Amino acid sequence: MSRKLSNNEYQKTRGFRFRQWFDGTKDPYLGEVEMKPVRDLSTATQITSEKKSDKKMFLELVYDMKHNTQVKLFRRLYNAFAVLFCLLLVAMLLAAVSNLPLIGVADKPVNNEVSQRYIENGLQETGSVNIVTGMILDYRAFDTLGESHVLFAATCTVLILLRVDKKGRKDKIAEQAMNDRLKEPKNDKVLQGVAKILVPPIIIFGVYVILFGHLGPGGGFSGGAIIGAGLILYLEAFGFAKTERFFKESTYKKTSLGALTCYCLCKSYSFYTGANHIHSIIPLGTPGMILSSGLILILNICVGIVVAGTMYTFYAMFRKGGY
Amino acid sequence: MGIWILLPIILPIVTGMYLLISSFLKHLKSTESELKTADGSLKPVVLLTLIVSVAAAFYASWTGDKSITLFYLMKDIPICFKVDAVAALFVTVVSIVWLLVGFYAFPYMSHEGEEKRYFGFYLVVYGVLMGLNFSGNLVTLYLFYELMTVTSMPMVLHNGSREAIMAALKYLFYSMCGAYMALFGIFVLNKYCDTLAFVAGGSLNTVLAQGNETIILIAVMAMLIGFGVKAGMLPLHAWLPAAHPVAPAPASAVLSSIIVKGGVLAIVRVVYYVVGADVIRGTWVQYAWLILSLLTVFMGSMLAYREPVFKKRLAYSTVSQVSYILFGLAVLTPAGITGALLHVVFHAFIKCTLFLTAGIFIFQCGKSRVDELEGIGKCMPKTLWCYTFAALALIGIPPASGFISKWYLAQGAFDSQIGILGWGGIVVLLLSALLTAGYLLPITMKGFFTEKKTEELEFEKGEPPMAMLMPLMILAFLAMILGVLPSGMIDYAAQIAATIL
Amino acid sequence: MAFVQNLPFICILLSLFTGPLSSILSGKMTKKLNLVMITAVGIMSAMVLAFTVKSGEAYTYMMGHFPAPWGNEIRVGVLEALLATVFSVIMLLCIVGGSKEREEELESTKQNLYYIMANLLFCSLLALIYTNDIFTAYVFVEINTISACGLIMIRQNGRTIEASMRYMIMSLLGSGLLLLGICFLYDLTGHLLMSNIKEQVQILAATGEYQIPLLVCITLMTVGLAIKSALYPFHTWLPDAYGYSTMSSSAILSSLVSKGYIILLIKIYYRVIGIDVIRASKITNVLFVFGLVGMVMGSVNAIKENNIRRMIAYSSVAQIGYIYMGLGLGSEIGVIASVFHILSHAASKALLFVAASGITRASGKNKDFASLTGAGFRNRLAGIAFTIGSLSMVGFPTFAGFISKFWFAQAAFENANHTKTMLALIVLIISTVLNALYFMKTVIRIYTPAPALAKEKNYQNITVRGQAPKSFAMICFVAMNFMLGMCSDPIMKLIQSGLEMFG
Amino acid sequence: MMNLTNLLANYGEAAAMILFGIGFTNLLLQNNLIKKIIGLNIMDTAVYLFLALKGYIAGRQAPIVVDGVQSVEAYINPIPSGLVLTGIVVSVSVSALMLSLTIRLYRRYHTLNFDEITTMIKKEEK
Repeated sequence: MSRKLSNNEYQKTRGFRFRQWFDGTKDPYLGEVEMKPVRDLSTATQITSEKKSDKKMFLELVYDMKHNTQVKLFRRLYNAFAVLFCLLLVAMLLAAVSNLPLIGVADKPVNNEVSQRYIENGLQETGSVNIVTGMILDYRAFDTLGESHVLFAATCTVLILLRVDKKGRKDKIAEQAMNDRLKEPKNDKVLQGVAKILVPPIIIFGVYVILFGHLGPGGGFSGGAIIGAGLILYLEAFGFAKTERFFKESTYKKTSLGALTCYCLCKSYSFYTGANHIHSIIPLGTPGMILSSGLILILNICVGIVVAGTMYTFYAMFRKGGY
Repeated sequence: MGIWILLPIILPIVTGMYLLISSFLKHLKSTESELKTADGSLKPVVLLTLIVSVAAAFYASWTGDKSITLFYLMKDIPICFKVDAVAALFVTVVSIVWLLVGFYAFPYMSHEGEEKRYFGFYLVVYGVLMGLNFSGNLVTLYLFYELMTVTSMPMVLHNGSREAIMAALKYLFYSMCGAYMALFGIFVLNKYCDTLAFVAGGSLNTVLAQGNETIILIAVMAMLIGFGVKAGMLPLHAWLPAAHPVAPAPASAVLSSIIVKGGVLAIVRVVYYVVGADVIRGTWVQYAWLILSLLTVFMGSMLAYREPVFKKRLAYSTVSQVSYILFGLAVLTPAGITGALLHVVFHAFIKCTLFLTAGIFIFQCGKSRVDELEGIGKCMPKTLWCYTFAALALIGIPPASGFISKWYLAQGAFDSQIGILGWGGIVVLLLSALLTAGYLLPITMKGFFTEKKTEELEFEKGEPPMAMLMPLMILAFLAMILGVLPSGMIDYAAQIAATIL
Repeated sequence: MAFVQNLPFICILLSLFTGPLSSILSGKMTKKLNLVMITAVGIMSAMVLAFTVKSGEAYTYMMGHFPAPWGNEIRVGVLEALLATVFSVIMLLCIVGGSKEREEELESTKQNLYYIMANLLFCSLLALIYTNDIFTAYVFVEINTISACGLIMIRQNGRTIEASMRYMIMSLLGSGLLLLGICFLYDLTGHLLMSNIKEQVQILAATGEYQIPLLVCITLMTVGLAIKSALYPFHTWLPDAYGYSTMSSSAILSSLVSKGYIILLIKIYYRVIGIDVIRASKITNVLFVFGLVGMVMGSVNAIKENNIRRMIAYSSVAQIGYIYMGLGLGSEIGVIASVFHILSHAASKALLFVAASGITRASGKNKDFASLTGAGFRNRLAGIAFTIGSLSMVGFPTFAGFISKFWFAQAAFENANHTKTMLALIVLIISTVLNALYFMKTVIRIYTPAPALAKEKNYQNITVRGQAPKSFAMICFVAMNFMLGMCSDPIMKLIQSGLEMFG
Repeated sequence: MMNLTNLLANYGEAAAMILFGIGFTNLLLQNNLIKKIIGLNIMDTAVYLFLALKGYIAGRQAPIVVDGVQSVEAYINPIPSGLVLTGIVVSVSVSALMLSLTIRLYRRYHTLNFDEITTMIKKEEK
């Protein structure tokens, strides 16, 4: 060890990372460098040869059924087993279905006192005209709470996987992102024109769907999806530079945090009061008005924000690993 | 009162742990020179601990029966210790041998190095053995049995050479296999016995056992084979000849004279104190056990006869001799048990002597093969005389001690109702005695009466230091004298046999 | 209604809420937040445990203003509280123990994402333990899956991403089956709340209606959860996932996540379908057989393994086999043994993972046995901890493993069917011997002194203080193992009473 | 065992089950990751179809209260619709996760074939 630093200290430094990136060493055990490093043109030939060797290896190990008998055997067995399993499964399911209560008839176990109460007293108890909304946001709100956190968790995993950290390693995707930026905006007149016309109504429609979630078909999820679609269309037309004026990662984080927090607080209030048989002070309002049905409106808005942000985030991440 | 039992168990373990930790700390600044240097404080500490705990052990075992319960491991399964006749016998033997070998080991280990670690484990194993011998129920016994395996293993792999590690692994794996077969048996007996505590004559619940005889017999057989691993019984004996030669001589001495007896003790406890002899009398289990032990006796002697490496030869002879004991236990008659218990004592002293002699040969002139020992008697006659006495005792030539025990074994085989196996057994015993003579005496012969002139022999050193010779002489003397006036021991053993049958 | 009864719900909401909150904080802050949260949850769960033990009966807690069949509810008994307490302790220790690895292996900008995942995972575990509504259970199973996947792949290299792909595929198969089974059950009974479903199922079983669909949906749910908890033939994702993800993730996954599914399965058996119907349906025999196969094959694979982390992973395949074997015995005591084994395995396996990482750190982060030689001297505490963990795994008396083996044996005896008894005992012994083989091999290896190797590769010695968090975690885990092994009686009593009030 | 008249009456559910089988098989047998994900989505869709059919009652309205009619006879069962909503969200998140995993694997190994990826990883080991 000729250097001053000890090995561990040296491994923490930037220089070490840089060197690893530079000579493209990657060790599956340590896994410091994940992406393939950028290669300059001189190494292109070597890359192609590598590719060739890979292809050859695949030919030997994956596809060459004639010589590689054990792969063949394994594949055969696996496929046979899988097909058998699936056929068995389908047969089992069909057998089950053939003994299930019939479709469309009213008298079967599903239509019991539960749905009856939802339908008959839903309006009075939740104040929501749309019974389904009332059910998922008031009767069975715990599920929906979990559900919105499923979305959040998924977004976080996507962030983990695809987000390129500017101050972190600057490697191939970062490069791609750069090029992506240079290309934008692809001044596509038609697209931009259409977007100019369509995006505002789309977003407004989304807002409408969210706000009227408790009065008619719709609700947070659908409305949020619509708004997300609008954002994505805008992004496609005008590029990231413009979008980033009003939507960054921090925006997403703050909005979704706010929404989820609000959601959690409202729900914990109603859970707590409900469980302890304290009368909730939230007025239900007159059914049919927009400002009615207690917390449902707020919850819808929260869900809408989360979903819209999530949709846009997914797209942006897939597109170039950043906002 | 019962607190006295704990002293010989706790004290050595604590001291040993202290030694281990200190050697461990030494290892961290691991420059070879530091590792080599021995420090003076070691010897007094070890000897003091040994003497104190041996004294305590004697006191605990010879001042009446007592018992102590530490805590409850599970509902109605305590960890408890108890003193009874068998425990007292084993404790005495173990303590004597351990003390003497401890004296012997100091000069020996000084050239093996790593004394601190060795003596640390030496003390720990002593404590564990005390726990094993004093243990009051089957689970306690199992616990200390496992501990014995784990703690005695480092003595085998003392010089961390490759074959040592391999041998230690073999030892560990065999013992663990055996222990788990025994564990299976414990599970079964826990179901069908009133209690797992040791009751003379067994505590099998006849009502529960009704109709489940097969599984109980299977369990007993599993335990016999499982504990038989330590005793080197046939199917799983192979660890013995592997482990003994690689261990340093003092270690292999205690291994083959004491540790193997741990298996014997466990079998005695299971058969006579938990299940009861009558359960297996006349069943296939007894016959299988007899046949296995006889086969082991014969095969061990044969292998020893053919073995050129001295320590390995002794290891094989341990295999065969311990199976004498198992045979004596298997015939399930008072005389047989008496003989077995006597042989436990005698074999401990004798085999210890033999191994220590082998150690001296290695220590003084680095000779480990039999054919290299020609004329050794010329330069170290005292050692060879001790060896010869021990050998005669092992062969069973009157008045040496081995004769007594074998006599009782034979008598036990006579008056048991095992038909042909009894006679066959006696024949095998005699045959194996001849073989024993065949593989032990030639060393004496060649050692004393050689055609070579003294100046032709290339043995650089003469007699070993007194610290090594003294224990050797004492042990050899014990081996002889116990044969000359054995009446006290015979009565004691017969008394035990009477109580447990 | 006593205030203590609110605590489970508060635990769930707290852990759920800290997830989003962590997204805007920095890595350090999130770590602190996470630790505080888990500690708080642990304390609260302990209080709940004390309360339930005192009151001696389970209680249900309305989530909202609407009573049982209409609104959601959670149900709290002794067993739930016990599991929540133990899980939070283990989670805390795992997170503490692996902090150094995380700082090194994770990108600094993604630290806080790790804790988001951990919080959501913890929340989903709590919800799975407490919930009394089967569809809620499904939703939180999904959260559990996604966040576990996140924990696996947050350390990013080819192996982990491939492993998490496998993991996702397997667990999606599983959750698809589970969801379908839930739908069938809903169709048959018209309820989503566990207790009501049980009433309906009892009626169906009495009248003999819908037998085939009932059987099918039992099968679907069992197979689904078995797939998700890596029962033997479905374990392919496991070694890579545990072997290459960052240490604390491996520890959490192996000791908690798969257990969460098993607990859900037990819950379904006792509270949704009713154990007698399950016994009648003979599904337990299938579990029994697969459990036995897993017990043996997992150990065999572990013996063949040359990477210590993967070896431990394979051994947890074997241990999951044990648990399913206990369930498969179908007797009350078998389930008790399984639950106890869930606890003991959680303790000892997490200990093993922490200790293994300590050992590998002392060997230049190499995980192959050759370079682990003598690591026990280079990192003393880790060596001792690993030894103790192995002994506990091997079933050495006075440690947790021995007790659970003992109870498995007892359960096997309770079983009426003699072939089952013998099979269980024999396979128990065989797999124990195999365990002993590979664990003892490792222990001997790490205690074979090799100063030369250490000098040549200049491996540093690691002192106890040099790895303070890890040492703390290891000591606590050792204490836990010892406690579980020494005074198992009260815990057994708790589990027993918990199962009584579980159904 | 197999009650055919019932099966024909429940044709929708039967179709759902067959779809489920198809999706399951895809997820199990396809080597191409994208196809695996498609299989996953087919599987989920089958479950939603099944659920939706559960709620359906012939000749009734969607469960949105129109001019104050609140009798059970008027509307279909709202619960399955809610469950479907939840399920859809879950499947959206899961497929997003799977897709991003796929992207990463593709960036690293330049292939979508799972076997090839595994062999590549094996090569990296050496």
